[in-house]
Amino acid sequence: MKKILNDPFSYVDDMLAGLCAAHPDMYRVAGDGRVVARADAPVAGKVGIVSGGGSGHLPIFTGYVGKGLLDACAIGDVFASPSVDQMADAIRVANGGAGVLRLYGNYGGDVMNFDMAGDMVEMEDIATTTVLLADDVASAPRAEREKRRGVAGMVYAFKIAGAAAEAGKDLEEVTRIAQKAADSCVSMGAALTPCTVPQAGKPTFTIGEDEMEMGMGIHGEPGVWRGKMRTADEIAGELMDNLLADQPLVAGDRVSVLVNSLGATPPEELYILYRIVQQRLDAAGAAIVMPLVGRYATSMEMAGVSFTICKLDDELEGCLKAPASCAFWQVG
Amino acid sequence: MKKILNDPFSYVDDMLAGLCAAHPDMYRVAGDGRVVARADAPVAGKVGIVSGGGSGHLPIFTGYVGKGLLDACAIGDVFASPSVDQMADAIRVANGGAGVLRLYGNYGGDVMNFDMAGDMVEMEDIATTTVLLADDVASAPRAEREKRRGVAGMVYAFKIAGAAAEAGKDLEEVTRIAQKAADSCVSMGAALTPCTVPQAGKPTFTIGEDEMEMGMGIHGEPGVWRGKMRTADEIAGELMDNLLADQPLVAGDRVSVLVNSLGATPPEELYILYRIVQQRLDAAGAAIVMPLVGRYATSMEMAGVSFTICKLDDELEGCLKAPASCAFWQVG
Amino acid sequence: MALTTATLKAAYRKLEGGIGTYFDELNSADGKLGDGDLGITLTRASRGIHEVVDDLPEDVGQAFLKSAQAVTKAASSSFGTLMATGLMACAKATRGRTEVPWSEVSGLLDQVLAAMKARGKTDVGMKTVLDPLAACAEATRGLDDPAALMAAADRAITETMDAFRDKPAQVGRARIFGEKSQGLDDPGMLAFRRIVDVLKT
Amino acid sequence: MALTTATLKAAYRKLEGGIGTYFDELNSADGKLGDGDLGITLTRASRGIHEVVDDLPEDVGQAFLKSAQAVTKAASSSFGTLMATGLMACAKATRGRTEVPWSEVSGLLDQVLAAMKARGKTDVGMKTVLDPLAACAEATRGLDDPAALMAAADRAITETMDAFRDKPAQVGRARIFGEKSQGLDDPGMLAFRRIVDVLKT
Ligand SMILES: Nc1ncnc2c1ncn2[C@@H]1O[C@H](COP(=O)(O)OP(=O)(O)O)[C@@H](O)[C@H]1O
Ligand SMILES: Nc1ncnc2c1ncn2[C@@H]1O[C@H](COP(=O)(O)OP(=O)(O)O)[C@@H](O)[C@H]1O
Ligand SMILES: [Mg+2]
Ligand SMILES: [Mg+2]
Ligand SMILES: [Mg+2]
Ligand SMILES: [Mg+2]
Repeated sequence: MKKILNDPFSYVDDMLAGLCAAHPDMYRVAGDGRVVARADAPVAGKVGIVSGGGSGHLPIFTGYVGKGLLDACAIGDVFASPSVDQMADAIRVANGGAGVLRLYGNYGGDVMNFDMAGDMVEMEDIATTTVLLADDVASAPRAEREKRRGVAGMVYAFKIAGAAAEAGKDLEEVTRIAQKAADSCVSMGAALTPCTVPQAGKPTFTIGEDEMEMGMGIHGEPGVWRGKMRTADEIAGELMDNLLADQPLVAGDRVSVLVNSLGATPPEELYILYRIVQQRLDAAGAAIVMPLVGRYATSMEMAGVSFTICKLDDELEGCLKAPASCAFWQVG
Repeated sequence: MKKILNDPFSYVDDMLAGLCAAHPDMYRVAGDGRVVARADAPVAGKVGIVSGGGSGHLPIFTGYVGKGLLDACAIGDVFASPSVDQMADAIRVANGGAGVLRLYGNYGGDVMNFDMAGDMVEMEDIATTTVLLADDVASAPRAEREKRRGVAGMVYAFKIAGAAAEAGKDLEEVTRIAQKAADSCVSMGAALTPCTVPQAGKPTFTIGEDEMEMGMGIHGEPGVWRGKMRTADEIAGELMDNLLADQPLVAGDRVSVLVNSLGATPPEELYILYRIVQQRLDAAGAAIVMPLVGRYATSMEMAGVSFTICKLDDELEGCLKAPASCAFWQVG
Repeated sequence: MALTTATLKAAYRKLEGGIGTYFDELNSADGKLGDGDLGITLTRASRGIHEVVDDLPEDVGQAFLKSAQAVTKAASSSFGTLMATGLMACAKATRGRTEVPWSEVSGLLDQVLAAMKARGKTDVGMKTVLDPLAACAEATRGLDDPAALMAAADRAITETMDAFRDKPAQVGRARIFGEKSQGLDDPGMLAFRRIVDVLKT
Repeated sequence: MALTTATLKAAYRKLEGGIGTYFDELNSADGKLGDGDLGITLTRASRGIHEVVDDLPEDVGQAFLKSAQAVTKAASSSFGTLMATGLMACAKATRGRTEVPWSEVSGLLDQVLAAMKARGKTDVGMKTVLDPLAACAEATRGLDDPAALMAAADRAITETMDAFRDKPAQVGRARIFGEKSQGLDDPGMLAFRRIVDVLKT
């Protein structure tokens, strides 16, 4: 796979420069250049929400900085954690005086760094809380749920927590709702091709021309099985089997569902998969609310797909449908 | 490159089934199944706008059916023209009694078929007009402009003409504005990898691991040169050179610009390119209005990029900024 | 002797049986200068006609009309649309008759050519299927024996293709290949050649 | 004799000169069970320290603090953050002193271990860098000669790695490889091994 870039070591900085140049009304750079904040951050009196993680997943994480979403985001190199200082800067710029929720994916390095960053800003009297996304059902059994990786469920958590903060709720409430959103999401993916981390210069893994890997993580972490390519309906069926076994649904349940491309897989193929998603949810008697089909959480040019089911109650559904806008997504 | 599908021959029908299932409030299938119309089409008294062409370019063409955009679209197999009957059906379902504009890309087969479809519906007293997009500067010199291929400039033409129709203008006015929008767009692209047409089962062309092709068309039509991969800044510079030579800008001009991925190229890399686009337009003294960066006109999982510059006057700018919404794009 | 619906049916069936031989050749000729679907187009067109061939009415005009409609539905690539356009022109010229004298073939080809020119917004001399067609219209002028007609058409096609081979393409997808198209047959001419090859056996 | 900022400077310079040898080995060990960046992490950490090494103050605690901050900035992967955490623990324990007796090394390692456990929210026995570290703290207890300290640490690491090699990983990215991790050294342990290998030369 070929990449359009200048120097692999300036990939992320060049990207951020372009992002802020294209959308100055949305984004601005803060801290040492590796923090992106809402153009109007901090919003006085509003609970701030920050996220952070490696680059290469646009729109996640950086892209979701915006009204009704994140206030700031710390950005590492491609697939690498940002530094403690960058995370602390993100927290500072997000702080409108009502405290800051750290909302991000469960990856060891990110967790240690965000904890350390929290220790740092505590000395500056910024109250912080943490909610981790651990939605990838392929990465640990439900009994060890807290060990799961965080993947595309973040999209729902950002949206829902962002709406709660925008509505003026306090840090404790925003944190409670964010945790409920995180707990309501289950995800699983399948990868068809690797991607290339610019600084590494070669694909993150190799896989046969006729092979796929079920359950693979968004950085190429191992999945459940690797084998021959299956048909779209088989892939969709297996992903839905796993998700519904992990988080059973009953008639009358309301869910949103995200059919997400990891990058290269075109929307045409997401819609082919969506048919089965809808059939299975219909069969379970669940109603689909605001389905999302597209590229929401990616691994650069990796081909593959992930499904996320977010089970809703009235509170979550209200937050999901509330207005929000960033350069990559607009609701309402 | 691997594709997620069932039967290559059902690729387009499966895709349309999923598209309409996911967005029943936006899209509905009409005619023999290969026409997608606004859920509320026809809109009585409004000029209808139809487009059509091969599949595999989402969001183009089908995706841009929506309020303030297209009323209906005829969809062929991947990279193949729809049939005359399908085009005639699209015109019929778009007709709210005020006539229908056919707005599509300049490809021989599509032109002959849309002309024939126009002859058919003429017998049914539906007035039609035609505006062709011919914005790809790499496909013919400016002196033979009418021979150029239509590429991503369609996005601007759909948006602007759609706003004019939504505003209640008559067929003649909508056609005039659409033609002005089409004439204001210049585009050029570069491809890094081919894509695979499902029914063909193999890539549309081959290209070396370290090669790119400048000026290639969105179906793999030949470009200006093929050679070693260049840096992002070199690629952006060459595309801008060509576009600005073809349609010079002077200080005070207002333009919108679309930095478009052909599919696999991630937004990270589009933003890297955007820096140079902005620098060059700044240097020309032109003001950038509503820049678009993303996947607007694609060739499935092809890696590559295209730039489109749309030169605005007050009328075009007003139409560009008017509200519009479809599953892939929301303005206002 | 005259052209009837039975003649048409026989020709369509022959085409359906024989055109598959050239499937790959036509796809790859088109692949060099276009999108590589010309074999597919002819196969789809003949499959489309297959659906209606048994029910073609005695009225030759109506029979042409039905086949034109079948081709329109089945094959929407440029060549398919041009074929349908040509069949439609024949339909107009033969409407209401059950027999069309062979001597009218040359005149029919004139009508076909005129309709295709209008549809394709182009003229002869641009290295397209129109050129061998125009040559056939000329070469068959005054002839009224099917064998003689076929022989004259066959010769005319060969001569036209030889004459155009080294010129650059000026219309359709092949145009953008410019000089690369010199030395290569126009795919549409080759398709016409292969149709006649099948019919003359 | 005692540990001073000069000792620290010498150690950092040795590390910077020698760790490159193991760049590929550490990346690929981490690549088998994680994201393949552990060689990069150590290189970045030592480059980060390089920026400050000349200016490290006499106060050993301040010197540790400055190096901890440098590592935090330069290497934000798990191992880098754990290193920075350990250096920070040393900083706290030696604050305000220009000499730290060698006999305190074992106690320092206890502090480092405690800080890392808290930061990593994990314990010894899970097949991580914590295990050889805990073993070193034990093995160096009561020793006050640098050479003896080094020899004891060296042995302790070897024994710990042998003891854990065939167990499955339970923490970090390696956990998800489960049984595949049996028979493979934990990358973090190997990194610790290589740091000591460089320092002991
Ligand atoms: N405008 C035109 N006028 C006359 N002939 C044309 C025209 N466009 C295409 N052709 C003929 O059709 C052939 C290509 O047919 P086809 O492969 O169906 O086209 P495409 O796939 O580009 O739609 C050309 O080789 C040429 O002979
Ligand atoms: N929570 C933890 N507690 C203790 N040690 C850990 C922890 N997480 C990772 N490690 C150690 O760090 C090593 C991996 O370091 P590194 O490659 O920097 O991690 P990553 O790239 O996954 O952030 C592991 O082999 C392990 O020894
Ligand atoms: Mg063709
Ligand atoms: Mg074609
Ligand atoms: Mg690692
Ligand atoms: Mg790492």
